[in-house]
This record gives sequence, C-alpha cells and structure tokens, in this order.
Amino acid sequence: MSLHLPVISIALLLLASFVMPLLRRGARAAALPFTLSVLGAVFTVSLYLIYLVESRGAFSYHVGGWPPPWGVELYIDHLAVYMMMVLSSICLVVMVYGARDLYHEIRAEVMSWYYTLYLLLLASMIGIALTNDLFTLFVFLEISTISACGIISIKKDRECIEASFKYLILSVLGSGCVLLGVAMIYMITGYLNYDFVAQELPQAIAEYPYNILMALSLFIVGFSVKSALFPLHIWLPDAHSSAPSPSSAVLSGLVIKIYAAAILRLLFRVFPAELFEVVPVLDILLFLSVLAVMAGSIFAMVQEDIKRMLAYSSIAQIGFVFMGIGLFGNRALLGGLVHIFNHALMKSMLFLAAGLIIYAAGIRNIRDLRGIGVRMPLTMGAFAIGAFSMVGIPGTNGFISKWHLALGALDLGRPFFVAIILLSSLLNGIYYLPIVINAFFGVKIEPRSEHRDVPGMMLVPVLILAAGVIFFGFYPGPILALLEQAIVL
Amino acid sequence: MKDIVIRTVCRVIVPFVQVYGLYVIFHGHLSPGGGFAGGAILGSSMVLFALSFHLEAGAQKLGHETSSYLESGGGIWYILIGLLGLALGSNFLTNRAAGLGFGLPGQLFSGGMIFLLSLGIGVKVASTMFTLFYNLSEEEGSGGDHQ
Amino acid sequence: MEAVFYNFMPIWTVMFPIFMSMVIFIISRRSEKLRDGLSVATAVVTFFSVAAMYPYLAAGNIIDYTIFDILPGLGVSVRVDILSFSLAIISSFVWMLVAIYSIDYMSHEHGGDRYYPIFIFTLGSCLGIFMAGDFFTLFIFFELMSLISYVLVIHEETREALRAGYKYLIMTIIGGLALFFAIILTFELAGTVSLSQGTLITAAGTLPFLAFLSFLVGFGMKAGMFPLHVWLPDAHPVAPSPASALLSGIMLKTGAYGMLRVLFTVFNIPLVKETGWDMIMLVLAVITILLGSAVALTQEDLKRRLAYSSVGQMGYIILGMALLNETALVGDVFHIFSHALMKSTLFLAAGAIIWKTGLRNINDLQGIGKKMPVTMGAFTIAALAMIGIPPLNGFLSKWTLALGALEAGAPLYVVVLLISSLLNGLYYLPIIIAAFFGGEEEEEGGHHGEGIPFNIQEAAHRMVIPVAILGLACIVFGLMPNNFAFELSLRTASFLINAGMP
Amino acid sequence: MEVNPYVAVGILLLMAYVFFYLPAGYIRHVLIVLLVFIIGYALVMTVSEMPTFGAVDTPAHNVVPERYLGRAPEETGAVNVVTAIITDYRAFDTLGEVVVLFVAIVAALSNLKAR
Repeated sequence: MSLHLPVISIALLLLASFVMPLLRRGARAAALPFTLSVLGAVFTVSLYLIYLVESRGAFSYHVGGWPPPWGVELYIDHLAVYMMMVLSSICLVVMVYGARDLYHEIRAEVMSWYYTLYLLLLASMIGIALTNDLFTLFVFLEISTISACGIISIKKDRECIEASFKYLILSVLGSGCVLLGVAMIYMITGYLNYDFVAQELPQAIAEYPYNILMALSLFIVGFSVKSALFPLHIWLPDAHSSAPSPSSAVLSGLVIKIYAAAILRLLFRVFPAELFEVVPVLDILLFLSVLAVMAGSIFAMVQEDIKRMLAYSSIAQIGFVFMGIGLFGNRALLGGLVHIFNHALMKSMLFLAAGLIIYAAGIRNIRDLRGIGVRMPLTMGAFAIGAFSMVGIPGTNGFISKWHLALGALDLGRPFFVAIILLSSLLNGIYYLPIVINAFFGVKIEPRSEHRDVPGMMLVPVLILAAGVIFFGFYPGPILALLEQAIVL
Repeated sequence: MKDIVIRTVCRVIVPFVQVYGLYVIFHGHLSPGGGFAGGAILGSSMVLFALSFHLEAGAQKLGHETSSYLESGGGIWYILIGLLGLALGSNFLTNRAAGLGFGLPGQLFSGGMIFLLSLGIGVKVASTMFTLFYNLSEEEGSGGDHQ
Repeated sequence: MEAVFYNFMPIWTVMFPIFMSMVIFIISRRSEKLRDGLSVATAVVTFFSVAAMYPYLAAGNIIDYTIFDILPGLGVSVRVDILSFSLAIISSFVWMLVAIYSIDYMSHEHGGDRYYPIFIFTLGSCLGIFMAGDFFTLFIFFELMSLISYVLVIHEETREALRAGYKYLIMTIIGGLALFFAIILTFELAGTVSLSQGTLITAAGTLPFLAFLSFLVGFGMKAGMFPLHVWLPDAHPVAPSPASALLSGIMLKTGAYGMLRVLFTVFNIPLVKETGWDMIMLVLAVITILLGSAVALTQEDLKRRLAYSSVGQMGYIILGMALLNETALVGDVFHIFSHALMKSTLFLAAGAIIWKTGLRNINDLQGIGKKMPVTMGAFTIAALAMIGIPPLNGFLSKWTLALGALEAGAPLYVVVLLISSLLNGLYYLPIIIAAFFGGEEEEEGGHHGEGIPFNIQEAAHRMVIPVAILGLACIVFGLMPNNFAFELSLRTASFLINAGMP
Repeated sequence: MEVNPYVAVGILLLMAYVFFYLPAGYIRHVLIVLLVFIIGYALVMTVSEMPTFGAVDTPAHNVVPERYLGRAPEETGAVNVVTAIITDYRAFDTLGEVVVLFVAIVAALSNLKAR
C-alpha cells in the first residue's frame, strides 16, 4: 500500500481541487479546513515517503500496471521525495498564512477557486518532481503554468492581469519549447520514458546530432523561461510582485525551483554525459547563472517596492541553484539542491513578512518602512532573519547552501565562482540590511490610523518559517544526508 | 437571433448532434473518437442551442450549478475509477489487471475502465466548453450593460 | 570528572550571558533597577566563570570539546587555551567594569531597554569568539558580535550615527565574507578548520595565499588595520561611551586574536617567513601606526581622537605579531592587555566628561581636571601609559615590542614605535595640560558659550570607580613587571611559538 | 558540431535583449531578421536530419508501437488502439489533460469573477 502513496497524494490533491468548486454556500466555510487537511496529509505522506525511500531505496511506480516504456512511470527517488517534501511543507505553511490574508487581497467569491488553483499547482509540481516520463512531465508543466497564472491574476487589479498575461505568454512559449523538445526526443529515440530515452540517446547522437542539440536547447530555453534564468526572467518581477502575497511566496519559493529540478533530472538522467563534452550546456548554464546572480542582485538594489525587490532577489537566488547544476560537481550540486529548500524557506518567509506589512500598514514602498519594526517587531524580526540568511550569515540556512556551493566550486578548482557568490552576498547585504535597519532604528513615525493588528494565524507561519531558517542553519544534517543520496543519480 | 429558420433548424439538429456526441463517446473504444471528440460535439450542441435561442434558454436547459457539478464530476469520476484499481489491489488506473476489464473486444460494453473513463472525459469536455462559452458571453453582456 | 566539568565551563561562560540577555530583555519592561542589577550581576558572574578556568589551564591543560557537528568536519566546538583565556579574562574584566559604569551613564540616555540586553549579548558572543574551537564557531560568533554590536554603534540614532553604522555594517559584511572565503579555502585545503589540529596549511601556493589575504581582510577589518580602518573612526565615537570603550578596548582585539590564530595555527612561522607574507602585515602595520597617530593629531573631537589613537595602537599589535618572534609576541599579547585597559579608561573618562558637561571638543575642556580630578587623573594615567611613559603598562608593552623588533633584526620598527610615541605625546599631552593648567582666563571671562559650566563636579560614584580601577590597573601592571598579565603574556607567547600546541 | 559556450550565451543574451528590451525601430527589425535567420538555419539543419516521415526504420518504430498495435485489443479490451493508448496505457496523461481543461476553466472563471 505504501508504494501507492505518491500517486495517491497526487490523486488526493486533484480530487480535492475537483471537489472545491462544489462547496457552495454553507459548505464554503469548510473549504479552508479541507484544503489545509489535504495539504497536511500530503506533507505527512511526503515525510513518510522520505522514510520509505531512505529505508528501501528508490522505487518506481507503474501507473495502470503497464511497465515502461508502454505505460507511465513514476520514479520515486531521493530527489523526488526531497522536492515533494519541500513543496508540500512550504505550501502548507503558506496556506495557513493565506487563509487570513487572502480575504484582504481577493474577493470572497473566488476564494474556493483560489484553493482549487493552489491545490492543482501543488499537485502538478509534485507530478513534475515524481514523473519519469517526458510527456507526463509536459502535461504537469501545462497544469502548473496555468494554475500559476491563475493564482496571480485572481487578484482584482489591473497590474495583476497584465503581469499574469505576460507570464502566461512567456510561460506557454516555454511549454511550447518543451513540447517540441519532447517530440524531437520521441522522434529520434522512440521512447518517452527517461530511462529508455537515456539508453537510446548515446546511439542517436551519431545519427541525429542536430536533433538532439535542438531538443536540448529547446529544453534549456523552455525551462529557463519558466524558472526565470537570467535573460529570460523579465516576466518574474511583475508577476511575483503584483500577485497576492501567498501566491508570491509559493511562486518565488517553489514554482521556479521545480523547473530547475526538472531540468536537472533531464540533464543528468536523460541526456548522455558524452553530449556535454561536445555541447557545453553546463558551461552555458553556469555563465547564465553568474549573470543571473549578479544582475538579480543589482536590479534588486534599485527597486522601491518591497515585493519587487524580493522578486528580483529571487532571480539572483535561482542563479545559485543553476550554478550548482552548472558546476557539475557533487558538492556544488548538493549546494544548489539544498539551496532549493533553503531559498524556499527564506523567500517565502520574506514574502509573507512583506505581505504582513502590506496587510497591517498598507505600505509597499521601501522608503515608507521606516520605523515599522517598532510597530511590528516580530514580523520585522523574521524579516531580519531572512535578510541575514540571504547574506549568508552563519547560523542561518543561507550559509549552508553558500558553504557547499563555494566548496563545490573550489573542489573543481574554480575560485572565480566563490568570488561571485561572495560578491552577490555582499550585494544582498547592501539592499536587504538597510530595510532592516530603517525598520528598527532611526526616524520614529507616529502610528498611522490605518494600522491593523496582525492576526496570530498570519504571524505564526512567518515565525515558523523563520524558525526553520535558523533550525536548518544549525541542523542541516538530515536534509544534506537525503540530498547526498539524491545526487548519486 | 430571432430568426425562425435558424431556430427551427437548430431545434431539429441539436438532438441529433447530441446523440452523435454520445455515440462517439460510447464507441470510443471501438471506432475513431472517444471522450474528447464526443465531449466536444456534445458541448458544441449545447452552445449551438444557446446561440440560436437565447442565453437564458440555454441556461434553463443546463444551469450554471449543474454545469459546474458536471465539470467537477467528470474529474472526480476519473480519479475515482483510477482509485478503483487501487481498491482492487492493483495500481492506480489499472484496467484489466485489476479485474475491471469485461466484455469481449469489439462489443459495446467492453474494455472495462476505458468505457467509463471516456464517459467521464466526455462529460468533462462538454461541460467545459459550455461553461466557458457561457461565462465569456455573459461577461460581454454585462460589459455592454455598463457602457 | 574535572575534565568534564571544565569542558562545560566555556559553554556555560558563553551561553550564560546570551541567555541572560533575553532574561534582561524581558525584565527590562518590569523594572529598570532590576535590569541594571541583573546586567552587572551577569557580567560579574561571567568574569568569575572565566577566572575559574584559570587553575585548570595554568596546569597546562587545554579545554577542547566538540558540541555537535553541523556538517562533517565542521561543527560547533569550544577550545580554551592560554591565548583564549588571556583575551577572555581581560574582556570580561573590562566588561564587568563597564557594566557598572553603564548604570549611571545610561540612566540619562534613551533606549536602556535595548542597550542592556545587547550589551550582555555582545559579551557572550565576544567570549564565544575567544573560546571557539574551530574557525566555523569563531565565524558564527564573529558575525553575531559584529552584527549585534551594530545596535550599540547606532544607539544614539542620530543621522550621523546611522551613517557611521551603515558604513560599519557594510564593512562588517565585507569582512565577514572575506572570512567566509578564507575559512572555505582553509577547509578545502586542510579538510578541517579546527584549531586543535596543529598547522592547517603547510604549503604555499595561490590558494593558501588567497586564504591568507582573505583572513587578513576579514580580521584586519575588525582590527581596524589600514586600509580597512575607515569605519572605525566613524563608528566608535558615535556610540555611547561605555560602548565605545568596549568597541575600542575589546572588540578590536577579536580581529587581533583572529590574526594570531591565523599566523600560528592556520599557517606556521616558517611558512609565513618563507613566503614573505609577514612583510605584507609589517608594512600595513607600520602604515596603520603612523597614520592612526598622525590623523589623531588633527581631530578636535575627543572621542574621535581616541578612536584614531586606537587605529594606531592596533597597528602595534599587528606589528608585534608579524615580527614572529617570542619577545615580540610577549609584547604583543601584553599590549592587548594594556591597550584594553588604557583605551577603556580613556573612553570611560571621556564618557564621564561628556556625561557631565556635554562637551566633546578638546578645545572646550580647559580646566576640566580641576573640576573632575579623579576622572581626569585616570585619563592622565592612561594617556601617559599610551605615550609609553615608565612605569606604566604602556611602557612595558612598548619596551618588549621594541626588544622583539631588535631581536628580529629590524631596528626600523623601533624607530616607528618611537615616532608613534612622540605623536601620541603630541596629541595626548595638550589635553592633559589644558585640563589641569588651562581654563583660568576663560573662567574669569565670564560666560563663555562653549566653556565648562562652573558647577561641574565629579561624576557619579558608579562611573568614577570603574574609571579609577582601570586607571590604577594601568599603573599596577606597569609598576610590577612580574604581574599576572605579563605572566600570561609570557606563557601565551611560548604557547604560540610552539604552533598553538602546549 | 562544436558549440562555443560564449557564442551560445551571447546569442541567448542578444535574443533576450532584442525581444524584451530593445525599443521598436530600424535596428530591432534588422536584428530580429538576423536572429530569425539564425534560428531558422538551426531548424533547417534539424529538419534536414530528421528520419524520413513514415519510413519503417525510424527509431519510433520500436517495441512500443509494436505492443500497442499488436496486443492492445487483448490487453485492454479496446479495438480502437488510439483510445486504448489514451485511456489505458497512458491514462495518467489523460488524467493530466482532464485537469488541464479543468484548470483552464477555473483560471478563466476566477479571472472573470474576480472583477
């Protein structure tokens, strides 16, 4: 039975999302507890799956009982359960927050739609993490694209529509690239299953080099657009800053990462290593990631809107994940992967904290945040922890990922990238810390009349995430142990 | 659209279209077609009806509530059938191996899960088309009112 | 049993103030008296906890205990050897006195509720740096102390303070990142960053050189070494005086401590000598000494002058360790003691004056010595010690440093020391002379706008006594060449010369 | 088929710049035409190398369609192989497609009703 749990959790999420629109009138109040219990169940399942995979190793699941290459296969390995754990935990915490915040940002009538989209987004991301089949990957990619657009545009203002439209166009372009790539791979190998494709590709290189190259570049472009790797990031600041705060937290924290994890799987499990000797894909990713790290930080420095700043910072941080992929060493990869979780924790926490500030004081502009720390000490305290983690102060989890990335770069004898990491950390410090400083010290502003009290239910998730940032800064052992097995691909 | 010719023709055509849609859905496992195609035919028949008569008339035949019930119902149906495979001790969405396959190939009631899944897909596609059409046209109408 | 007890002593010593800072934070809402008392009590208990480790360490033992591992080969651990102890004991001693001093000083300032918890927390993290068992733990506490002490720097929350604080913060982060780079390089090269493994890097090369440079930047930033000193003269004067005393007297020493560890544990003497990296430090140290002393001359603001003087004095300490021989090291460690005592005396005395008169400009302090004889007396002692007048402790440390320089065959540095002493004299003596012998004519001139109000008296007892104790300590440690501090310095130096091994 | 990473990154950056940032004008037109030629060239190279459409020896003619075509009726009970693939062999993908429809309509409706 426990082997069915991965597919059951996807089915459960889908089922819950189908049921959600049916909850009408009286039953509407049940939507939130229902959503939370489903998310909680999935989170529990993901923890159990980690235990399962740790104890009995990776296993594959044949949906419909058909063995690959005929049927669809889910492959539950360490990376998949890791991603599933990250996704479900952050989603759960963010939803606890969103329960109150959303009423402030979107209309009550569309709340159940929001839950639907949210559950679908989680389901599709888990699907992307678990699947071992190119076409299933594409299908879940579509679901995640549309639902991600949905949770942006659901807010009732014009910016959101524009932003999500931009996102939709580019994201669908990305999906199209991926689809074309999948079709090409299928054409030259005759399989869709990762393992079978990987088996066939080495022979196909000689025969169809341009096709493989084209498929690879389509995948890279497609996934880069979706995960906002540097030159293709232009949709991200608008989309992530205008969305409701819980959406921003999930989008920045999780959605862009899952595509990075997907391309990681494709690169290391599907495409043969010989290909990388001819085509320096990893170097290309590495250069782009360096550009992303620098450009994201520099753009973030000039932002006035706090959520926009956080969004640009995400561009820099996704660069770290890709740097881990591009460096292609065990330790660097470990750093990149652990940064997925670490950044998910801190960025969702920062977005939620920003959301709290917007909720309580109605302020978005960084200049207006002066003195906010005196009024909202816990929120800004959490924000400060997130800021420190972004800079990579030891004792926060941001340090752990930077430590591994830097060591990984040194392992490969490329200290240049350590310099890049440090420089980016410095830039992070330059734009994050003044916010914290201004919030706590300096000019005192008398309380505004519009100041609202922060409900505990919104504050607790932020504090939980902040505690996570500290906890995993001191105790990253379990996560790293899991990932060390995950990178033995 | 108060044209008598259109109305009469549609009144005659729509049942045939719907029957054909159902036929395509039910014979998905025997002949070209299936849930997607049949559902689209079914949905377009209802769209045609609503276009030729009146939006309200269409809504009377198939209300928003019902439509959204069908919408979700199609998906729930699909997943429940998938879970049936689990309940029978096999994998998710397993057909014959779980003992769901019945009937001889070529007969109408054969293929087990396939038949049921096609039905779910058909309902889903039809209601999707219909709902989308309705909401978009209503949106235009209300937009016009404001102006 | 004894070993187990002593293994937990450092943890207790570090964690107790950190824990108490939270208690103080909570208490401070209830009662100000209790808050003040608790802060002093914490500092006193911490001092005695540090002191309690002495018998064990004096017996030649080293406390070395790994608490837990964060990553393989990278954990949180404590290690107390004689060097750690020397720095910890002087820090907690000064801290204790400053805590007593703070009670009255802060009673007129705002934000005491914030000041005391941070003050005590900084004590914990500072001791954490000294008692860290590996560079990672050291780094944690280093960053913790640097970031937390930001709050002390900007305590006044004036525009000036905030600007200085921002500069401080950015420089701290740059230093922290350099340190991070250095630690990561060391880890990469040696596989560990523990302090108890003996020499970590034994071969020269590009990466070891990068590590050395990064360490130099990281710790040099904290120590106010040229050209990374730019934050120091801004940040130290704007802080409240007790905090300035700690920043200048103690926290700068964390950088010196780190450099000592780098020179004698990460690298070793032959390697540094062979590669000529010591020349980098020597040159920078000489520039730091001369620059600090010379710029101090031009400062009108009393605390700013003291801050620049700190830059110069840190130059001595860097010079002492870069000479790489035992005599110089004795002088070096002893100068850490001396400078901690002298500079805290000076800042606390300056604080008392500012607290009483509100005057910061040196030209306005005519005749202050007659009004506040004890405070100015202590100031004078410390200033004379700074110049290096025998028999004060500053003389002893300079003398030993000079001997070390001669032993190293570099009399040039003796000249540098002399020039610097001369400059010290040039900028300290006018203050003293004006304080005791000036001011009559202005007093007769009636109400001078910037002059000292005529009703000024000695500051509150709880402020004067710590100043007096520190001033006396300057004499005591200078009068008796076989004092406790000098003994410690001797043992530390021989310990360090043996590459950090007992 | 050596690919220079610098050139690849350069082309990507140029593309992003031209498409997203460059204001409309003469230069943009020229550059777009240039880029379209580059992409077009790559695509032509790709297409010219593709296996002949419908040929028997294409890689896609392997065990997968063999089993689908040969054994679908007995294994699934469906005579129509396409349906057998869609709703049995790869029913999970079809579930995904159903969800795509659903999510599309939910996203559209939430958008419409949000105003």
